[in-house]
Amino acid sequence: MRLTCPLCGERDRREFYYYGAEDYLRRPAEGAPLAEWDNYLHLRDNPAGVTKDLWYHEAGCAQWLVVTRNTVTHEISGVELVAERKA
Amino acid sequence: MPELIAKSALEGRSLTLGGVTLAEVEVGPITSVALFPGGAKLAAKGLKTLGLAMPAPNTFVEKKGMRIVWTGREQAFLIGVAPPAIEGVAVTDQTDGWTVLSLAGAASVEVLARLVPVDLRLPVCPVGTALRTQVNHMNAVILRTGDHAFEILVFRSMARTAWHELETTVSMVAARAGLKI
Amino acid sequence: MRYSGLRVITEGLFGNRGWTPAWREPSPKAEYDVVIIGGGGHGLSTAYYLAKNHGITNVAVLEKGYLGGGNVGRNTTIVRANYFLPGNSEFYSHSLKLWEGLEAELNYNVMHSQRGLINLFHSDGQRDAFVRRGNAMINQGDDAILLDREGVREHLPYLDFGNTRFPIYGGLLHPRGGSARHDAVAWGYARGADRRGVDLIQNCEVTGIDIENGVVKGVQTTRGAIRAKKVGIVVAGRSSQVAAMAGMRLPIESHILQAFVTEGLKPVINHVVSFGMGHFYISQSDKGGLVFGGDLDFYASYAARGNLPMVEHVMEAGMTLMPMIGRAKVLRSWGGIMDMTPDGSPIIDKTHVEGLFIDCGWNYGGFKAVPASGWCMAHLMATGEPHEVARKFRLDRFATGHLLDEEGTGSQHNLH
Amino acid sequence: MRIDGKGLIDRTKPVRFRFDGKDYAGYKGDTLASALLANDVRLVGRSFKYHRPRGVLTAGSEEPNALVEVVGPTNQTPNVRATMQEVFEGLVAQSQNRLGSLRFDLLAVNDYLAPFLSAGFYYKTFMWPRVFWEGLYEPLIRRAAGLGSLSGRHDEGTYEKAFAFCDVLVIGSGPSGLMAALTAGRAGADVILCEESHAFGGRLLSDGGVIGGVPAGEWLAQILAELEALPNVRLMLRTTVTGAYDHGTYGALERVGLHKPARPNLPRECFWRIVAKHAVLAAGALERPVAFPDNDRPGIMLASAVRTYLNRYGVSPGKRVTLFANTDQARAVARELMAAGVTVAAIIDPRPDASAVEDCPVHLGAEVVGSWGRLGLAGIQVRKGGDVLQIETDCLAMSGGWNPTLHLTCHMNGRPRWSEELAAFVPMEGAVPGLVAVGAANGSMSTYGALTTGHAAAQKIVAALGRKVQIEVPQAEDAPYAVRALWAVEGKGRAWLDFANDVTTKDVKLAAQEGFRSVEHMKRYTTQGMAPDQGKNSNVAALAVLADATGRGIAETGTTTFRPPYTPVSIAAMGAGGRAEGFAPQRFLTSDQASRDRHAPMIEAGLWYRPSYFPKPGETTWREACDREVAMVREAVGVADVSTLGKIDIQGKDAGRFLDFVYTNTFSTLPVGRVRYGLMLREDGHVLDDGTSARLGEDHYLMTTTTAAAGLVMRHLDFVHQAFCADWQVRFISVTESWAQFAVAGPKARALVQSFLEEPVDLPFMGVAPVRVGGVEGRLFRISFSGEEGYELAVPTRYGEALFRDLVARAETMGGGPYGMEALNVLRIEKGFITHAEIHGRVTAHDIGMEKMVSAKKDCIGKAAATRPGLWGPEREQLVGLKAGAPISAGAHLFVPGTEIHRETDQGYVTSVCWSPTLGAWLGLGFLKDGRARHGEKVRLVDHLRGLDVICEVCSPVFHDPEGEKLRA
Repeated sequence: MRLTCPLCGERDRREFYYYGAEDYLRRPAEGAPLAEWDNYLHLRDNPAGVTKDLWYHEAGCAQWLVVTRNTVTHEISGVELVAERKA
Repeated sequence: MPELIAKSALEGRSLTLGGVTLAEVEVGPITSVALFPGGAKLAAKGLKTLGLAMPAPNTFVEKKGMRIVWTGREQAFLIGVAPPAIEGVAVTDQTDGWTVLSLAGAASVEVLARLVPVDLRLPVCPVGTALRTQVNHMNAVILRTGDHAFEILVFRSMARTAWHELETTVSMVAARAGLKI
Repeated sequence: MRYSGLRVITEGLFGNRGWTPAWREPSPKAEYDVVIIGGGGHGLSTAYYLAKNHGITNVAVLEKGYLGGGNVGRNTTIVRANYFLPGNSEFYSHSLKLWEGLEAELNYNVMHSQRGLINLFHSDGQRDAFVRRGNAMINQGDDAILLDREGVREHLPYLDFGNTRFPIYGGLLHPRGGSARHDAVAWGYARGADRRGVDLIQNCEVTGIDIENGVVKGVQTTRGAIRAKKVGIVVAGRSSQVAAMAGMRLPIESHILQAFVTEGLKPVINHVVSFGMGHFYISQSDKGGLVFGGDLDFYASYAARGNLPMVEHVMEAGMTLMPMIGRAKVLRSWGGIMDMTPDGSPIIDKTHVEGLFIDCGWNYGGFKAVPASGWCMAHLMATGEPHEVARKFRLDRFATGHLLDEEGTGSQHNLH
Repeated sequence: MRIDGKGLIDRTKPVRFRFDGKDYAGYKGDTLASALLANDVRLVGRSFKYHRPRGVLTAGSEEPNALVEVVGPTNQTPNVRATMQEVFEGLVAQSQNRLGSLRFDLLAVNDYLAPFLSAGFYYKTFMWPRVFWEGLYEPLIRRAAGLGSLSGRHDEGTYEKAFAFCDVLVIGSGPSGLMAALTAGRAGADVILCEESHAFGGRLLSDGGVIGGVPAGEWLAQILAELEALPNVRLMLRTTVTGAYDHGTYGALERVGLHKPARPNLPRECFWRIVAKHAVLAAGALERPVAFPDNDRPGIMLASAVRTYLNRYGVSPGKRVTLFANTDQARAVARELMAAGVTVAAIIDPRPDASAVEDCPVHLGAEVVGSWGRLGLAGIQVRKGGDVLQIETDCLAMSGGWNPTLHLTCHMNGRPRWSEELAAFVPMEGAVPGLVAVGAANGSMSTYGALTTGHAAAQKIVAALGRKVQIEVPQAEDAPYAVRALWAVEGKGRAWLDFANDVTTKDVKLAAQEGFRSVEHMKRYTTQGMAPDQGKNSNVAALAVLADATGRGIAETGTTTFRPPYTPVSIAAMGAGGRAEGFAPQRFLTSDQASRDRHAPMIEAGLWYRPSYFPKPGETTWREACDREVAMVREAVGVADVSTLGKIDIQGKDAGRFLDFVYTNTFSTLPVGRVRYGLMLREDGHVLDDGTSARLGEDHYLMTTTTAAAGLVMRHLDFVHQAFCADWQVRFISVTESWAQFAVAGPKARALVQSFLEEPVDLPFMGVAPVRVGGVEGRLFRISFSGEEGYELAVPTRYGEALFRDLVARAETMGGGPYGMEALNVLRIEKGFITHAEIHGRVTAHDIGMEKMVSAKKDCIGKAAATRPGLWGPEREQLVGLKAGAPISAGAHLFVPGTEIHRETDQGYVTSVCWSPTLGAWLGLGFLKDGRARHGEKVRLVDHLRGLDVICEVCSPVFHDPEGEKLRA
């Protein structure tokens, strides 16, 4: 499996760490009800198809990436830096 | 209090086998220069005093024995020179954090191809390439310094493992070369 | 038809012509008391115990492919009861007891073999954690024995005790742990359920769940609508998709777990062995193949196949722990789709829809749970109350913080 | 027998080898199979279940029968295909899976019990009495099952792994592969051509023919010479592409040294990870056996294999050969045998309308319905019309048509498509992105078809790469491939489908009869296709028999899928480098040698090696050394290397704000020159890590993490920064490796430290200052993990060893010395400091009594989720101290004295214990339900595993100097 890091280029999957769905980027505001935190931390769409998830180029540039990826075919259609993502 | 004696991780070890030379080398100071948001202009000014600029991703630039090596987003290692006064950046000394190994010789690409999961073909990875990647299970910064020459930065505490793995690989590649004869 | 050694001999003498189908191939009826979605191990055992324990036999199991085609047919067949958190302990303990009588219960040889499971540890800290676990197992009424390095050597003389990266300090032996023949478990429950009147309907995919005013009414399938008073979702690997048909978003992320089997070899590994530092575990099947695996591939996937980095990691772990297996050749690798929950423990619970129940989130521990999962799911569906050994497997425990996190790795689905 | 004048073996290089204790001669270029056949050895193995005598069936890696053990000087390799193992001087091999000799295998009795050992019989029996399963039946089954043996000794062989990258990976070097490689190579693309065998050419080596007007061999030599000369083409011999993975990654196994006697450092095998933009599957096709009764005797082989042995190895597997085949192509072998002077007794062709014109008897519309011969074929029964003929023959060449070698196209879950025309499955286009099948692998069965499809596919790839090439496809044989499906021949007796797993047509029919009608059920019930050949020889025929038995077509019945690897790959090759210490990097402290010089046992801690204790002469147990080191710290001074702790340098105007966000407590208010203990939570509210952070300057902090969590914390900080505050003025970088840091603790710590400083510094407790030590810029922290007055002195790593040696030497003059991990642990338990034994991932700030450290004034990671009701209240187990007069243990559980011991009465557990020489008692840290409210109570500590049952007193976890007077002294 190969991922194209926007900075380092195409790299082997072994250089990356996987976190989970991009839901983790939408941190509830301070004081949000616990149900929102449950949504944020635990509940997932978990689609069999295109999803966006978070990878960390741990053995590379140490950037977190949002990867648009198909969970059935593993096709990757986009990779974006978390730090420079468009909202 | 006597002067403290400095010691490198591998005490300057070197090895030549099968047309490849592996050696621990001394590269002088290593300084991390990381831009703060909006700091690019100030940083450029500071680096200019050395005649250097922030390098493009995956590259390093060498000038008068100094190198500036891309190591991450808006981050570089300044190698071989004390850092100048520079604003707009976080400056962190990294000199002691790394052991630098030089690998040179005709079979050097073959050796690295056994440990590094990155395409090292010359057109893809020309001289002047800086890779943040791994040497087997260790994080590393790899500089392509020549068609058949590399410098490899690994964490100092792992220098012995890096040496061991490179040495083993060099000997396997040499044994294969013997097979062909 | 009752199976026995005598039967095998008499049938053998007459050309094996007398064997009858292990189960019927019925067409779906228009209505059932209970519909179980999913003909895997858990779905089949749920149906079996609904019939056996609760006398509910007007039941259909709907399977989109073939019976036992999910994770029950693609796992590394380990059976154990070595959990330490209350909530898990009693459940897996109950499951192991069911395993111990399963052949007689099902009149089917599932080849459950209690050859002993050894979890190796490699530091004082790991030893203490395993001692805590072992004591919990004994407190629960199960068995555990602490082995020192020499004790491990007696059982597993082939490990690398000299030159390994992580020295072997000792192991926790679970004598009643072992393995079983995975397909046979599915087939045994299927045959047992069928004999009690349950309709096992293969090639029947559920495409919708009918809900009216918060009450379940039945399901839509590729073979037509089927009405049901109660519906159980038992589709580990596809839980999120099926639950979404009822408007639910589950605390689950699907991940691949690869496993490997080698060519057949004469007996060389007689236990189930688990490496504490490298996510590597291994046993040898009765056919002689070394069956082993490691960690998840770690990225969410429904592809049922893995990639090389984890393959290599598992092989490297094998080589550092027991280099005598180096010349065994991997014959086949495969991947199962795991329902990973944020605490690594499963869910057997009611849902917000009346009459709709869910059994999911088995992470990669579902195989050994097959008997108790069916037992408890059947109890829940029949009585409306959770079974006492499964009462902590609540769907809302993540929201409330009543977690069952054996690994202690927190709310990241792929870390359990 | 060897045939003069034929074959590509090197007759000038004879090779001696040994099989089952007997010496034989072969030639360089022979495989073990060809050399044995040349020596008229037909019996080479025993079957899996019935222990039937078996001989060579094929000439390739798909061989199901001729599996042997190769015995090396130090170890043996089981299940080696004799058809792939090249002979070399001194090769020793032996047959396997037998009880007794190969000729008199006692387990052959199983063959007589066959009626009772039909598919799935074991599910129906061995159930009574229950204890007999594990005691008797299973051990018997296990001993009888399996194939070859591992020695049980460590594999000390050399193995390697490597990466390769290319534009085009060509898999197979037959005509289609060569043409593809040549086309792409001439166009200038980077090409890797992998060939599984020990010579390039594929079927050209066996079938000969004419290409472009010259003999195929000549054409092959020309093409190879050109490819070898192209710098952009890499030829990889003895390399099997074993798996197709995501995004153009392929696994491949190269047999580097298996054809030679072992040499130092020479890898036996290399496992390649090849990344290719495009791949061409030119793996050819595999011939199929026909299932007729007793079709498994030694001497019955695939027709293509007979042809390979004849033309490539100069061997005729028999003296009186018969052919049973349903294609015109298969006739060639009979003609070539006759041309070589071998008698062909008969051709049996089931097609009534095929040609009868050959130089030997031809039986059209006929089928082989049986065979005889005890340990090898002696004759066959042929049914023709209503008659049954008996034909004496010692080698039957059979062919039931061909299956494209499409396995790799299935590795990403793609299912092949059934072709009625070819009576075979063909690859589904696009099943593996970037991989295209050509030649016979895609159903183009003629040589010309192979050349043109190989060329066309490569042309497309060349264009996609933006290159151009003009190349002419040479003329070659282009006969149409006419096949009429022939899967099984009805007759009396068992007809084998899966030779390797002993699955017959009866087993498949029985499966269907018992309701195992899905192809997956059939496979799993009969074990068809699960043997070492992965069903290469049997899948399609078994499927056809199942389709027939269930009244469905083959297309409707579907197929099982092929999974990686294509051919079995050794664990050692894929795990190369993992052996021994290679599994994970080793991290060494600068004090490592100095500690070893003092005979300190080194223990592994988060990849680092740290000294356990420093034994003194006369000390016989670790406890003696540990007790002494503890007392030394409490009474004088101790020195310990603490460089393993993670150190993160954090800078920027928002550095304090950032720390406030990741720690529960506040750091933005910390004065410059001061240090503060910080608690870090995961976002789910549980403790992630703890440590101290120092404020070195207005915008400059240094964070410390625990050794184990250093990487985890870095990743966490990167996430929080990049995800939530990328625009803040903050940057951080690990400096763990940059500093060697030593703890100096004890009443004389100050004196020791000051004696090292060029200028004295008066540091308050939790202070930090830059210092100069021995001519070097360093840092001094006044922090303590022991409860004594403590300092940590840090210098750039290169000076670490020197400073450690000097500190220890001077400490010793003050009645102190070095202390190791054991003493460090005792000291911290006495003081109630926690480690990851306590913060094990399931505890909250509340559980460890630090809820007050969660600032109410600000948000921080984990704050919200920690308020979930399940994470609060008296039901939670809380950190307590435990004191006992007798030995206690970590991992023990806690109970109320007088209650029964079981899960429901369990009150908690112990995480850390020590004998405290300071307090003269056994101390423990643990978690107890509502523990903080229970100080002063007695609890019963039970450790079943270690046989401990001790009453302890519950107390505060801080045993030593609870007021902290010593720290602040």
